[in-house]
Amino acid sequence: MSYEIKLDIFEGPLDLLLYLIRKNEIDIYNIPIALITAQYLAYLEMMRSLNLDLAGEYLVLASTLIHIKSKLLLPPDESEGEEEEGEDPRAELVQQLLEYQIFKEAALRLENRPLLERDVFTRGAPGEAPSAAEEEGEAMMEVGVFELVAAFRRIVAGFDRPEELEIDAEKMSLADRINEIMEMLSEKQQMTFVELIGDRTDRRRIIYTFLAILELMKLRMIRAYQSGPFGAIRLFLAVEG
Amino acid sequence: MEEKVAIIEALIFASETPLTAERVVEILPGTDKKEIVLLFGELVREYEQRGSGVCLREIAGGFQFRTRADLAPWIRKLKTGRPAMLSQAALETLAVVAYRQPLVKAEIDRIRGVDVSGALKGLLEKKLVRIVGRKDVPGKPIIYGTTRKFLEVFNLRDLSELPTLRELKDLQE
Amino acid sequence: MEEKVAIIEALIFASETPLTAERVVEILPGTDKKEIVLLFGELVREYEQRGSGVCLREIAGGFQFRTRADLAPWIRKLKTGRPAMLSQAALETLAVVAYRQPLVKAEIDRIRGVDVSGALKGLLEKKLVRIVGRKDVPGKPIIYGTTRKFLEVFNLRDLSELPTLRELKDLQE
Repeated sequence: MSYEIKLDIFEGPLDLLLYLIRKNEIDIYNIPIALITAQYLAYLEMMRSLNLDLAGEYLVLASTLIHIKSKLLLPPDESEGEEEEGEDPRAELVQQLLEYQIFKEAALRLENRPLLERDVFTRGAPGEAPSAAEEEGEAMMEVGVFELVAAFRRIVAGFDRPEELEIDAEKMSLADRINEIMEMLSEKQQMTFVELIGDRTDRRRIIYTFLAILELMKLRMIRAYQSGPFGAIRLFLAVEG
Repeated sequence: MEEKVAIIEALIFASETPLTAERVVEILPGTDKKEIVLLFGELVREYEQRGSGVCLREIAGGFQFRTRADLAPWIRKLKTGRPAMLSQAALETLAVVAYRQPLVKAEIDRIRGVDVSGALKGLLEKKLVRIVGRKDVPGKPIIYGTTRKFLEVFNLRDLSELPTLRELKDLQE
Repeated sequence: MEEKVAIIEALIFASETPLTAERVVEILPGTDKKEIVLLFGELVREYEQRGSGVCLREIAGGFQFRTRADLAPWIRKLKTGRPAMLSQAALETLAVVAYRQPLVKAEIDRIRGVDVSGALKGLLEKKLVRIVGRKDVPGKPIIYGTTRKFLEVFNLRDLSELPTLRELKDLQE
Protein backbone atom coordinates (compact mmCIF):
# COMPACT_ATOMS: atom_id res chain seq x y z
CA MET A 1 0.00 0.00 0.00
CA SER A 2 1.38 3.38 -0.92
CA TYR A 3 2.31 6.14 1.53
CA GLU A 4 -0.40 8.46 0.31
CA ILE A 5 -3.24 6.04 0.79
CA LYS A 6 -2.00 4.85 4.13
CA LEU A 7 -1.54 8.25 5.72
CA ASP A 8 -4.93 9.12 7.05
CA ILE A 9 -6.01 5.65 8.00
CA PHE A 10 -3.67 5.17 10.93
CA GLU A 11 -5.59 4.70 14.12
CA GLY A 12 -2.87 6.24 16.26
CA PRO A 13 0.86 6.13 16.91
CA LEU A 14 0.87 2.42 17.77
CA ASP A 15 -0.88 1.63 14.52
CA LEU A 16 1.70 3.65 12.57
CA LEU A 17 4.54 1.91 14.38
CA LEU A 18 3.07 -1.52 13.66
CA TYR A 19 2.75 -0.56 10.02
CA LEU A 20 6.43 0.47 9.86
CA ILE A 21 7.49 -2.79 11.52
CA ARG A 22 5.45 -4.81 9.03
CA LYS A 23 6.63 -2.77 6.07
CA ASN A 24 10.29 -3.29 6.99
CA GLU A 25 9.67 -6.95 7.84
CA ILE A 26 11.20 -6.43 11.23
CA ASP A 27 11.10 -8.84 14.16
CA ILE A 28 8.91 -7.12 16.71
CA TYR A 29 11.11 -8.46 19.55
CA ASN A 30 14.21 -6.92 18.05
CA ILE A 31 13.21 -3.54 16.67
CA PRO A 32 16.09 -1.56 15.11
CA ILE A 33 15.17 1.59 17.00
CA ALA A 34 17.35 4.01 15.01
CA LEU A 35 15.79 2.96 11.69
CA ILE A 36 12.24 2.90 12.99
CA THR A 37 12.61 6.22 14.80
CA ALA A 38 13.90 7.88 11.62
CA GLN A 39 11.01 6.48 9.56
CA TYR A 40 8.48 7.37 12.22
CA LEU A 41 9.70 10.98 12.39
CA ALA A 42 9.69 11.18 8.60
CA TYR A 43 6.03 10.14 8.65
CA LEU A 44 5.15 12.76 11.22
CA GLU A 45 6.91 15.35 9.07
CA MET A 46 4.92 14.24 6.03
CA MET A 47 1.64 14.34 7.94
CA ARG A 48 2.48 17.82 9.12
CA SER A 49 3.36 19.02 5.62
CA LEU A 50 0.00 17.72 4.41
CA ASN A 51 -1.69 19.67 7.21
CA LEU A 52 -3.12 16.48 8.66
CA ASP A 53 -4.27 16.75 12.22
CA LEU A 54 -1.44 15.42 14.31
CA ALA A 55 -2.74 14.27 17.67
CA GLY A 56 -0.52 14.80 20.68
CA GLU A 57 -0.15 11.04 21.14
CA TYR A 58 2.00 10.86 18.00
CA LEU A 59 4.49 13.29 19.52
CA VAL A 60 4.52 11.44 22.83
CA LEU A 61 5.52 8.23 21.06
CA ALA A 62 8.14 10.14 19.05
CA SER A 63 9.78 11.28 22.27
CA THR A 64 9.56 7.75 23.69
CA LEU A 65 11.33 6.40 20.60
CA ILE A 66 14.06 9.04 20.84
CA HIS A 67 14.48 8.29 24.52
CA ILE A 68 14.86 4.54 23.86
CA LYS A 69 17.30 5.27 21.06
CA SER A 70 19.49 7.41 23.32
CA LYS A 71 19.44 4.73 26.03
CA LEU A 72 20.58 2.10 23.54
CA LEU A 73 23.38 4.34 22.30
CA LEU A 74 24.76 5.03 25.76
CA PRO A 75 27.33 2.55 27.07
CA PRO A 76 26.12 0.64 30.14
CA ASP A 77 26.35 3.17 32.95
CA GLU A 78 27.37 2.03 36.42
CA SER A 79 25.74 5.05 38.07
CA GLU A 80 22.30 4.08 36.74
CA GLY A 81 21.82 1.50 39.40
CA GLU A 82 18.03 1.76 39.33
CA GLU A 83 17.85 0.08 35.94
CA GLU A 84 17.45 -3.62 36.21
CA GLU A 85 20.36 -5.65 35.01
CA GLY A 86 20.04 -6.43 31.31
CA GLU A 87 16.60 -4.77 30.99
CA ASP A 88 15.95 -3.96 27.33
CA PRO A 89 14.74 -0.36 27.06
CA ARG A 90 12.46 -1.50 24.23
CA ALA A 91 10.64 -4.08 26.36
CA GLU A 92 7.76 -1.89 27.51
CA LEU A 93 7.08 -0.56 24.04
CA VAL A 94 7.16 -4.07 22.58
CA GLN A 95 4.65 -5.22 25.18
CA GLN A 96 2.36 -2.31 24.33
CA LEU A 97 2.61 -3.03 20.61
CA LEU A 98 1.84 -6.70 21.10
CA GLU A 99 -1.21 -5.92 23.20
CA TYR A 100 -2.46 -3.39 20.68
CA GLN A 101 -1.91 -5.89 17.86
CA ILE A 102 -4.08 -8.44 19.64
CA PHE A 103 -6.98 -6.00 19.82
CA LYS A 104 -6.50 -4.89 16.25
CA GLU A 105 -6.92 -8.51 15.22
CA ALA A 106 -9.91 -8.88 17.52
CA ALA A 107 -11.50 -5.83 15.86
CA LEU A 108 -10.98 -7.42 12.45
CA ARG A 109 -12.58 -10.66 13.59
CA LEU A 110 -15.54 -8.75 15.00
CA GLU A 111 -15.98 -7.04 11.65
CA ASN A 112 -15.88 -10.36 9.82
CA ARG A 113 -18.80 -11.75 11.78
CA PRO A 114 -22.21 -11.84 10.09
CA LEU A 115 -23.26 -8.31 10.97
CA LEU A 116 -26.85 -7.26 11.52
CA GLU A 117 -28.11 -4.97 8.75
CA ARG A 118 -25.11 -5.87 6.60
CA ASP A 119 -25.17 -9.67 6.29
CA VAL A 120 -28.23 -10.70 8.21
CA PHE A 121 -31.54 -8.95 8.64
CA THR A 122 -34.37 -9.19 11.11
CA ARG A 123 -38.05 -8.76 10.40
CA GLY A 124 -38.40 -5.55 8.43
CA ALA A 125 -42.04 -4.75 9.03
CA PRO A 126 -42.91 -2.74 12.14
CA GLY A 127 -44.32 -4.73 15.03
CA GLU A 128 -47.93 -5.72 15.19
CA ALA A 129 -50.27 -5.34 18.16
CA PRO A 130 -48.68 -2.11 19.34
CA SER A 131 -48.66 -1.31 23.03
CA ALA A 132 -50.78 1.49 24.41
CA ALA A 133 -48.06 4.15 24.31
CA GLU A 134 -47.14 3.38 20.73
CA GLU A 135 -50.76 3.83 19.76
CA GLU A 136 -50.50 7.37 21.09
CA GLY A 137 -47.98 7.97 18.35
CA GLU A 138 -44.93 8.25 20.56
CA ALA A 139 -41.82 6.36 19.60
CA MET A 140 -40.60 4.28 22.49
CA MET A 141 -36.98 3.55 23.12
CA GLU A 142 -34.96 1.47 25.45
CA VAL A 143 -32.91 3.78 27.61
CA GLY A 144 -29.93 3.58 29.90
CA VAL A 145 -27.98 5.99 32.03
CA PHE A 146 -26.16 7.46 29.03
CA GLU A 147 -29.45 8.37 27.37
CA LEU A 148 -30.59 9.97 30.60
CA VAL A 149 -27.58 12.28 31.00
CA ALA A 150 -27.55 13.00 27.25
CA ALA A 151 -31.22 14.04 27.49
CA PHE A 152 -30.49 16.33 30.41
CA ARG A 153 -27.55 17.85 28.59
CA ARG A 154 -29.73 18.55 25.54
CA ILE A 155 -32.27 20.32 27.70
CA VAL A 156 -29.84 22.57 29.54
CA ALA A 157 -27.61 23.16 26.53
CA GLY A 158 -29.53 26.29 25.62
CA PHE A 159 -29.25 27.80 29.09
CA ASP A 160 -27.24 30.95 29.59
CA ARG A 161 -26.30 30.45 33.19
CA PRO A 162 -23.35 28.09 33.34
CA GLU A 163 -24.20 26.90 36.85
CA GLU A 164 -27.24 25.15 35.42
CA LEU A 165 -24.84 22.92 33.55
CA GLU A 166 -22.99 21.71 36.57
CA ILE A 167 -24.23 18.64 38.31
CA ASP A 168 -23.27 18.76 41.89
CA ALA A 169 -22.26 15.37 43.22
CA GLU A 170 -23.05 16.62 46.72
CA LYS A 171 -26.54 17.59 45.68
CA MET A 172 -27.00 14.08 44.29
CA SER A 173 -25.95 12.52 47.57
CA LEU A 174 -28.33 14.82 49.38
CA ALA A 175 -31.20 13.86 47.08
CA ASP A 176 -30.36 10.22 47.75
CA ARG A 177 -30.59 10.69 51.48
CA ILE A 178 -33.80 12.71 51.19
CA ASN A 179 -35.39 9.92 49.20
CA GLU A 180 -34.18 7.27 51.61
CA ILE A 181 -35.39 9.17 54.64
CA MET A 182 -38.83 9.78 53.12
CA GLU A 183 -39.10 6.11 52.23
CA MET A 184 -38.05 4.95 55.69
CA LEU A 185 -40.39 7.41 57.42
CA SER A 186 -43.39 6.44 55.34
CA GLU A 187 -42.72 2.84 56.35
CA LYS A 188 -42.06 3.36 60.06
CA GLN A 189 -43.97 6.61 60.74
CA GLN A 190 -41.29 7.87 63.14
CA MET A 191 -37.56 7.39 63.57
CA THR A 192 -34.72 8.83 65.57
CA PHE A 193 -31.69 10.44 64.03
CA VAL A 194 -29.55 7.52 65.19
CA GLU A 195 -31.89 5.03 63.54
CA LEU A 196 -31.71 6.97 60.31
CA ILE A 197 -27.92 6.81 60.30
CA GLY A 198 -28.06 3.06 60.80
CA ASP A 199 -24.98 0.92 61.06
CA ARG A 200 -23.10 2.77 58.36
CA THR A 201 -21.27 5.46 60.26
CA ASP A 202 -18.98 7.01 57.66
CA ARG A 203 -18.63 10.76 57.99
CA ARG A 204 -20.10 11.61 54.61
CA ARG A 205 -23.24 9.64 55.34
CA ILE A 206 -23.77 11.30 58.70
CA ILE A 207 -23.27 14.76 57.22
CA TYR A 208 -25.64 14.10 54.33
CA THR A 209 -28.24 12.60 56.63
CA PHE A 210 -28.06 15.72 58.76
CA LEU A 211 -28.24 18.05 55.73
CA ALA A 212 -31.15 16.03 54.33
CA ILE A 213 -33.06 16.42 57.59
CA LEU A 214 -32.44 20.18 57.59
CA GLU A 215 -33.61 20.41 53.97
CA LEU A 216 -36.72 18.36 54.70
CA MET A 217 -37.53 20.49 57.74
CA LYS A 218 -37.05 23.64 55.70
CA LEU A 219 -39.47 22.25 53.11
CA ARG A 220 -41.82 21.34 56.02
CA MET A 221 -41.88 17.78 54.77
CA ILE A 222 -40.90 16.36 58.16
CA ARG A 223 -41.16 17.53 61.73
CA ALA A 224 -38.65 16.92 64.50
CA TYR A 225 -39.32 16.65 68.21
CA GLN A 226 -36.89 16.27 71.04
CA SER A 227 -37.76 14.90 74.45
CA GLY A 228 -35.73 17.13 76.73
CA PRO A 229 -32.39 18.88 76.18
CA PHE A 230 -30.37 15.69 75.63
CA GLY A 231 -33.14 13.38 74.55
CA ALA A 232 -33.36 11.55 71.25
CA ILE A 233 -34.55 13.59 68.27
CA ARG A 234 -37.65 11.98 66.77
CA LEU A 235 -38.63 12.65 63.18
CA PHE A 236 -42.15 12.41 61.76
CA LEU A 237 -43.62 12.83 58.31
CA ALA A 238 -45.36 16.19 58.12
CA VAL A 239 -47.47 15.33 55.09
CA GLU A 240 -49.49 12.38 54.03
CA GLY A 241 -47.84 10.58 51.07
CA MET B 1 -37.18 -25.45 -0.90
CA GLU B 2 -36.14 -24.05 -4.23
CA GLU B 3 -33.40 -21.42 -3.87
CA LYS B 4 -35.47 -18.76 -5.64
CA VAL B 5 -38.30 -19.33 -3.17
CA ALA B 6 -35.85 -19.06 -0.27
CA ILE B 7 -34.63 -15.70 -1.58
CA ILE B 8 -38.20 -14.45 -1.96
CA GLU B 9 -39.01 -15.65 1.55
CA ALA B 10 -36.02 -13.72 2.96
CA LEU B 11 -36.93 -10.62 0.94
CA ILE B 12 -40.52 -10.60 2.20
CA PHE B 13 -39.27 -11.13 5.75
CA ALA B 14 -36.73 -8.29 5.60
CA SER B 15 -38.92 -5.81 3.73
CA GLU B 16 -40.36 -2.96 5.75
CA THR B 17 -43.45 -2.75 3.58
CA PRO B 18 -45.50 -5.44 1.85
CA LEU B 19 -43.33 -6.74 -0.97
CA THR B 20 -44.76 -6.51 -4.48
CA ALA B 21 -44.02 -8.90 -7.33
CA GLU B 22 -42.73 -5.95 -9.36
CA ARG B 23 -40.11 -5.19 -6.72
CA VAL B 24 -38.96 -8.83 -6.70
CA VAL B 25 -38.61 -8.81 -10.49
CA GLU B 26 -36.33 -5.75 -10.15
CA ILE B 27 -34.16 -7.55 -7.62
CA LEU B 28 -34.03 -11.00 -9.23
CA PRO B 29 -32.87 -10.70 -12.81
CA GLY B 30 -34.35 -13.11 -15.34
CA THR B 31 -37.70 -13.45 -13.60
CA ASP B 32 -41.07 -12.11 -14.63
CA LYS B 33 -44.08 -11.02 -12.65
CA LYS B 34 -46.13 -14.08 -13.51
CA GLU B 35 -43.49 -16.42 -12.16
CA ILE B 36 -43.08 -14.43 -8.94
CA VAL B 37 -46.84 -14.37 -8.33
CA LEU B 38 -46.86 -18.15 -8.63
CA LEU B 39 -43.97 -18.45 -6.16
CA PHE B 40 -45.75 -16.12 -3.72
CA GLY B 41 -48.72 -18.47 -3.89
CA GLU B 42 -46.48 -21.45 -3.26
CA LEU B 43 -45.07 -19.81 -0.13
CA VAL B 44 -48.55 -18.91 1.15
CA ARG B 45 -49.63 -22.53 0.83
CA GLU B 46 -46.46 -23.84 2.43
CA TYR B 47 -46.94 -21.74 5.57
CA GLU B 48 -50.59 -22.80 5.70
CA GLN B 49 -49.88 -26.50 5.33
CA ARG B 50 -47.21 -26.44 8.03
CA GLY B 51 -49.74 -24.96 10.45
CA SER B 52 -47.18 -22.26 11.15
CA GLY B 53 -47.80 -19.51 13.71
CA VAL B 54 -46.86 -17.05 10.99
CA CYS B 55 -48.76 -16.65 7.75
CA LEU B 56 -48.02 -14.93 4.48
CA ARG B 57 -50.78 -12.50 3.55
CA GLU B 58 -51.47 -10.26 0.60
CA ILE B 59 -51.61 -6.71 1.92
CA ALA B 60 -51.87 -3.45 -0.02
CA GLY B 61 -50.86 -5.07 -3.28
CA GLY B 62 -47.83 -6.85 -1.80
CA PHE B 63 -47.01 -9.77 0.48
CA GLN B 64 -46.12 -9.63 4.16
CA PHE B 65 -45.63 -12.12 6.97
CA ARG B 66 -48.04 -11.70 9.85
CA THR B 67 -48.69 -13.64 12.98
CA ARG B 68 -51.85 -15.77 12.74
CA ALA B 69 -54.88 -13.71 13.80
CA ASP B 70 -56.06 -16.36 16.27
CA LEU B 71 -52.75 -16.12 18.16
CA ALA B 72 -53.25 -12.40 18.92
CA PRO B 73 -53.96 -12.96 22.66
CA TRP B 74 -50.46 -14.44 23.10
CA ILE B 75 -48.81 -11.69 21.11
CA ARG B 76 -50.55 -9.07 23.23
CA LYS B 77 -49.18 -10.76 26.34
CA LEU B 78 -45.72 -10.49 24.83
CA LYS B 79 -46.08 -6.79 24.15
CA THR B 80 -47.11 -5.77 27.65
CA GLY B 81 -44.70 -5.01 30.43
CA ARG B 82 -41.59 -4.23 28.49
CA PRO B 83 -38.98 -2.76 30.78
CA ALA B 84 -37.47 0.71 30.63
CA MET B 85 -39.17 1.76 27.43
CA LEU B 86 -39.67 5.49 27.50
CA SER B 87 -40.75 8.15 25.05
CA GLN B 88 -38.47 11.11 24.39
CA ALA B 89 -40.73 13.40 26.44
CA ALA B 90 -40.74 10.97 29.37
CA LEU B 91 -36.97 10.51 29.21
CA GLU B 92 -36.33 14.26 29.26
CA THR B 93 -38.71 14.83 32.13
CA LEU B 94 -37.15 11.96 34.04
CA ALA B 95 -33.69 13.41 33.41
CA VAL B 96 -34.72 16.77 34.88
CA VAL B 97 -36.25 15.13 37.95
CA ALA B 98 -33.22 12.89 38.44
CA TYR B 99 -30.66 15.67 38.23
CA ARG B 100 -32.58 18.45 39.96
CA GLN B 101 -34.59 16.65 42.64
CA PRO B 102 -36.31 17.37 44.91
CA LEU B 103 -38.25 19.84 42.77
CA VAL B 104 -41.76 21.03 41.93
CA LYS B 105 -43.55 20.65 38.61
CA ALA B 106 -43.27 24.38 37.78
CA GLU B 107 -39.50 23.97 37.88
CA ILE B 108 -39.61 21.02 35.44
CA ASP B 109 -41.94 23.02 33.16
CA ARG B 110 -39.48 25.90 33.23
CA ILE B 111 -36.43 23.77 32.43
CA ARG B 112 -38.11 21.76 29.67
CA GLY B 113 -39.99 24.77 28.33
CA VAL B 114 -43.24 22.81 28.01
CA ASP B 115 -46.04 21.64 30.25
CA VAL B 116 -44.84 18.26 31.54
CA SER B 117 -48.15 17.14 33.12
CA GLY B 118 -48.62 14.17 30.79
CA ALA B 119 -45.05 12.95 30.96
CA LEU B 120 -44.96 13.34 34.73
CA LYS B 121 -48.15 11.36 35.14
CA GLY B 122 -46.70 8.55 33.04
CA LEU B 123 -43.52 8.49 35.12
CA LEU B 124 -45.55 8.37 38.33
CA GLU B 125 -47.54 5.44 36.93
CA LYS B 126 -44.35 3.64 35.95
CA LYS B 127 -43.14 4.27 39.50
CA LEU B 128 -39.95 5.92 38.27
CA VAL B 129 -40.92 9.23 39.90
CA ARG B 130 -42.80 9.76 43.13
CA ILE B 131 -44.26 12.48 45.28
CA VAL B 132 -41.78 13.34 47.99
CA GLY B 133 -43.84 15.96 49.76
CA ARG B 134 -45.34 19.41 49.45
CA LYS B 135 -43.50 22.70 49.45
CA ASP B 136 -44.59 25.10 52.14
CA VAL B 137 -45.36 28.02 49.85
CA PRO B 138 -48.76 29.34 48.69
CA GLY B 139 -50.56 26.64 46.78
CA LYS B 140 -48.43 23.96 48.49
CA PRO B 141 -47.03 22.58 45.24
CA ILE B 142 -46.08 18.90 45.13
CA ILE B 143 -42.39 18.04 45.31
CA TYR B 144 -41.13 15.21 43.10
CA GLY B 145 -38.15 12.89 43.29
CA THR B 146 -37.02 9.60 41.80
CA THR B 147 -37.81 6.20 43.28
CA ARG B 148 -35.84 3.14 44.26
CA LYS B 149 -37.22 1.51 41.11
CA PHE B 150 -35.56 4.30 39.11
CA LEU B 151 -32.21 3.24 40.55
CA GLU B 152 -32.99 -0.40 39.77
CA VAL B 153 -34.07 0.26 36.19
CA PHE B 154 -31.00 2.38 35.46
CA ASN B 155 -28.71 0.03 37.29
CA LEU B 156 -27.46 2.64 39.76
CA ARG B 157 -26.31 2.04 43.29
CA ASP B 158 -27.32 5.56 44.26
CA LEU B 159 -27.92 8.93 42.63
CA SER B 160 -24.30 10.00 42.95
CA GLU B 161 -23.52 7.31 40.37
CA LEU B 162 -25.37 9.33 37.73
CA PRO B 163 -22.84 10.58 35.19
CA THR B 164 -22.22 14.32 35.38
CA LEU B 165 -22.56 16.63 32.42
CA ARG B 166 -18.85 17.30 32.61
CA GLU B 167 -18.12 13.61 32.10
CA LEU B 168 -20.32 13.56 29.04
CA LYS B 169 -18.66 16.69 27.73
CA ASP B 170 -15.22 15.15 28.22
CA LEU B 171 -16.33 12.28 26.01
CA GLN B 172 -17.41 14.63 23.28
CA GLU B 173 -14.37 16.85 22.94
CA MET C 1 -47.04 -28.34 13.59
CA GLU C 2 -47.96 -28.64 17.22
CA GLU C 3 -50.03 -25.68 18.40
CA LYS C 4 -47.55 -24.79 21.12
CA VAL C 5 -44.74 -24.64 18.56
CA ALA C 6 -46.89 -22.41 16.33
CA ILE C 7 -47.48 -20.02 19.23
CA ILE C 8 -43.74 -19.90 20.00
CA GLU C 9 -42.98 -19.31 16.32
CA ALA C 10 -45.42 -16.39 16.26
CA LEU C 11 -43.98 -14.98 19.52
CA ILE C 12 -40.40 -15.08 18.22
CA PHE C 13 -41.57 -13.48 14.98
CA ALA C 14 -43.45 -10.69 16.76
CA SER C 15 -40.81 -9.94 19.39
CA GLU C 16 -38.71 -6.83 18.80
CA THR C 17 -35.72 -8.39 20.55
CA PRO C 18 -34.44 -11.97 20.75
CA LEU C 19 -37.03 -13.94 22.72
CA THR C 20 -35.83 -15.79 25.81
CA ALA C 21 -37.21 -19.08 27.09
CA GLU C 22 -37.99 -17.32 30.39
CA ARG C 23 -40.25 -14.81 28.64
CA VAL C 24 -42.11 -17.63 26.84
CA VAL C 25 -42.67 -19.43 30.16
CA GLU C 26 -44.20 -16.20 31.53
CA ILE C 27 -46.54 -15.98 28.55
CA LEU C 28 -47.51 -19.65 28.22
CA PRO C 29 -48.84 -20.98 31.51
CA GLY C 30 -48.04 -24.56 32.40
CA THR C 31 -44.74 -24.71 30.54
CA ASP C 32 -41.24 -24.84 31.91
CA LYS C 33 -37.94 -23.57 30.61
CA LYS C 34 -36.61 -27.00 29.69
CA GLU C 35 -39.62 -27.74 27.49
CA ILE C 36 -39.40 -24.36 25.74
CA VAL C 37 -35.69 -24.79 25.03
CA LEU C 38 -36.47 -28.13 23.38
CA LEU C 39 -39.20 -26.55 21.24
CA PHE C 40 -36.83 -23.73 20.24
CA GLY C 41 -34.42 -26.40 19.04
CA GLU C 42 -37.19 -28.12 17.11
CA LEU C 43 -38.03 -24.89 15.31
CA VAL C 44 -34.37 -24.21 14.50
CA ARG C 45 -34.11 -27.64 12.84
CA GLU C 46 -37.38 -27.23 10.98
CA TYR C 47 -36.28 -24.00 9.33
CA GLU C 48 -32.94 -25.58 8.46
CA GLN C 49 -34.47 -28.69 6.93
CA ARG C 50 -36.89 -26.69 4.82
CA GLY C 51 -33.93 -24.80 3.36
CA SER C 52 -35.78 -21.61 4.28
CA GLY C 53 -34.38 -18.20 3.43
CA VAL C 54 -34.92 -17.29 7.08
CA CYS C 55 -33.19 -19.05 9.94
CA LEU C 56 -33.79 -19.13 13.67
CA ARG C 57 -30.66 -18.16 15.63
CA GLU C 58 -29.76 -17.92 19.28
CA ILE C 59 -28.76 -14.30 19.91
CA ALA C 60 -28.09 -12.43 23.13
CA GLY C 61 -29.56 -15.21 25.22
CA GLY C 62 -32.77 -15.45 23.20
CA PHE C 63 -34.01 -16.60 19.80
CA GLN C 64 -34.59 -14.45 16.76
CA PHE C 65 -35.41 -15.01 13.09
CA ARG C 66 -32.76 -13.67 10.74
CA THR C 67 -32.24 -13.87 7.02
CA ARG C 68 -29.61 -16.38 5.89
CA ALA C 69 -26.18 -14.71 5.71
CA ASP C 70 -25.54 -16.03 2.18
CA LEU C 71 -28.63 -14.23 0.89
CA ALA C 72 -27.26 -10.83 2.00
CA PRO C 73 -26.54 -9.61 -1.57
CA TRP C 74 -30.24 -9.91 -2.46
CA ILE C 75 -31.47 -8.26 0.71
CA ARG C 76 -29.03 -5.42 0.25
CA LYS C 77 -30.54 -4.84 -3.19
CA LEU C 78 -33.92 -4.54 -1.52
CA LYS C 79 -32.74 -2.16 1.18
CA THR C 80 -31.64 1.09 -0.35
CA GLY C 81 -29.00 3.03 1.49
CA ARG C 82 -25.75 1.59 2.70
CA PRO C 83 -25.58 -0.14 6.06
CA ALA C 84 -24.21 1.99 8.89
CA MET C 85 -20.65 0.78 9.20
CA LEU C 86 -18.41 1.25 12.18
CA SER C 87 -15.14 3.08 11.67
CA GLN C 88 -11.87 1.30 12.36
CA ALA C 89 -11.41 3.43 15.49
CA ALA C 90 -14.87 2.46 16.71
CA LEU C 91 -14.24 -1.24 16.01
CA GLU C 92 -10.92 -1.26 17.87
CA THR C 93 -12.43 0.56 20.83
CA LEU C 94 -15.37 -1.85 20.82
CA ALA C 95 -13.01 -4.83 20.72
CA VAL C 96 -11.12 -3.56 23.76
CA VAL C 97 -14.38 -2.98 25.67
CA ALA C 98 -15.80 -6.35 24.64
CA TYR C 99 -12.79 -8.37 25.75
CA ARG C 100 -11.66 -6.39 28.77
CA GLN C 101 -15.00 -5.37 30.28
CA PRO C 102 -15.78 -4.03 32.77
CA LEU C 103 -13.16 -1.33 32.32
CA VAL C 104 -12.56 2.41 32.56
CA LYS C 105 -11.74 4.78 29.71
CA ALA C 106 -8.11 5.27 30.80
CA GLU C 107 -7.50 1.56 30.18
CA ILE C 108 -8.91 1.78 26.64
CA ASP C 109 -6.78 4.89 26.00
CA ARG C 110 -3.71 3.01 27.18
CA ILE C 111 -4.27 -0.07 25.01
CA ARG C 112 -5.15 1.87 21.86
CA GLY C 113 -2.48 4.51 22.48
CA VAL C 114 -4.89 7.33 21.67
CA ASP C 115 -7.63 9.27 23.39
CA VAL C 116 -10.76 7.23 22.66
CA SER C 117 -13.31 9.88 23.78
CA GLY C 118 -14.87 10.37 20.36
CA ALA C 119 -15.07 6.68 19.52
CA LEU C 120 -16.48 5.85 22.96
CA LYS C 121 -19.18 8.49 22.70
CA GLY C 122 -20.18 7.17 19.28
CA LEU C 123 -20.45 3.64 20.68
CA LEU C 124 -22.56 4.88 23.60
CA GLU C 125 -24.88 6.67 21.18
CA LYS C 126 -25.15 3.57 19.01
CA LYS C 127 -25.98 1.65 22.21
CA LEU C 128 -23.20 -0.86 21.60
CA VAL C 129 -21.46 0.20 24.81
CA ARG C 130 -23.06 1.24 28.07
CA ILE C 131 -22.16 2.71 31.42
CA VAL C 132 -21.99 -0.15 33.90
CA GLY C 133 -21.15 1.80 37.05
CA ARG C 134 -18.32 3.62 38.73
CA LYS C 135 -15.04 2.30 39.96
CA ASP C 136 -14.48 2.73 43.68
CA VAL C 137 -11.18 4.58 43.39
CA PRO C 138 -10.42 8.30 43.72
CA GLY C 139 -12.22 10.27 41.01
CA LYS C 140 -14.79 7.45 40.73
CA PRO C 141 -14.21 6.87 36.99
CA ILE C 142 -17.06 5.49 34.89
CA ILE C 143 -16.91 1.78 34.08
CA TYR C 144 -17.99 0.65 30.60
CA GLY C 145 -19.26 -2.62 29.20
CA THR C 146 -21.02 -3.90 26.09
CA THR C 147 -24.79 -3.99 25.66
CA ARG C 148 -27.30 -6.59 24.57
CA LYS C 149 -27.49 -4.73 21.30
CA PHE C 150 -23.77 -5.43 20.81
CA LEU C 151 -24.59 -9.15 20.93
CA GLU C 152 -27.48 -8.63 18.51
CA VAL C 153 -25.45 -6.65 15.99
CA PHE C 154 -22.51 -9.06 16.06
CA ASN C 155 -24.67 -12.15 15.94
CA LEU C 156 -23.50 -13.52 19.29
CA ARG C 157 -25.30 -15.87 21.66
CA ASP C 158 -23.42 -14.39 24.61
CA LEU C 159 -20.01 -12.94 25.40
CA SER C 160 -18.47 -16.38 25.75
CA GLU C 161 -19.13 -16.87 22.04
CA LEU C 162 -16.60 -14.15 21.21
CA PRO C 163 -13.61 -15.71 19.47
CA THR C 164 -10.89 -16.20 22.02
CA LEU C 165 -8.32 -13.48 22.16
CA ARG C 166 -4.80 -14.37 21.16
CA GLU C 167 -2.79 -14.22 24.35
CA LEU C 168 0.39 -12.23 24.73
CA LYS C 169 2.31 -15.39 25.53
CA ASP C 170 1.11 -17.04 22.32
CA LEU C 171 2.65 -14.17 20.40
CA GLN C 172 5.91 -14.45 22.20
CA GLU C 173 6.44 -18.06 21.23
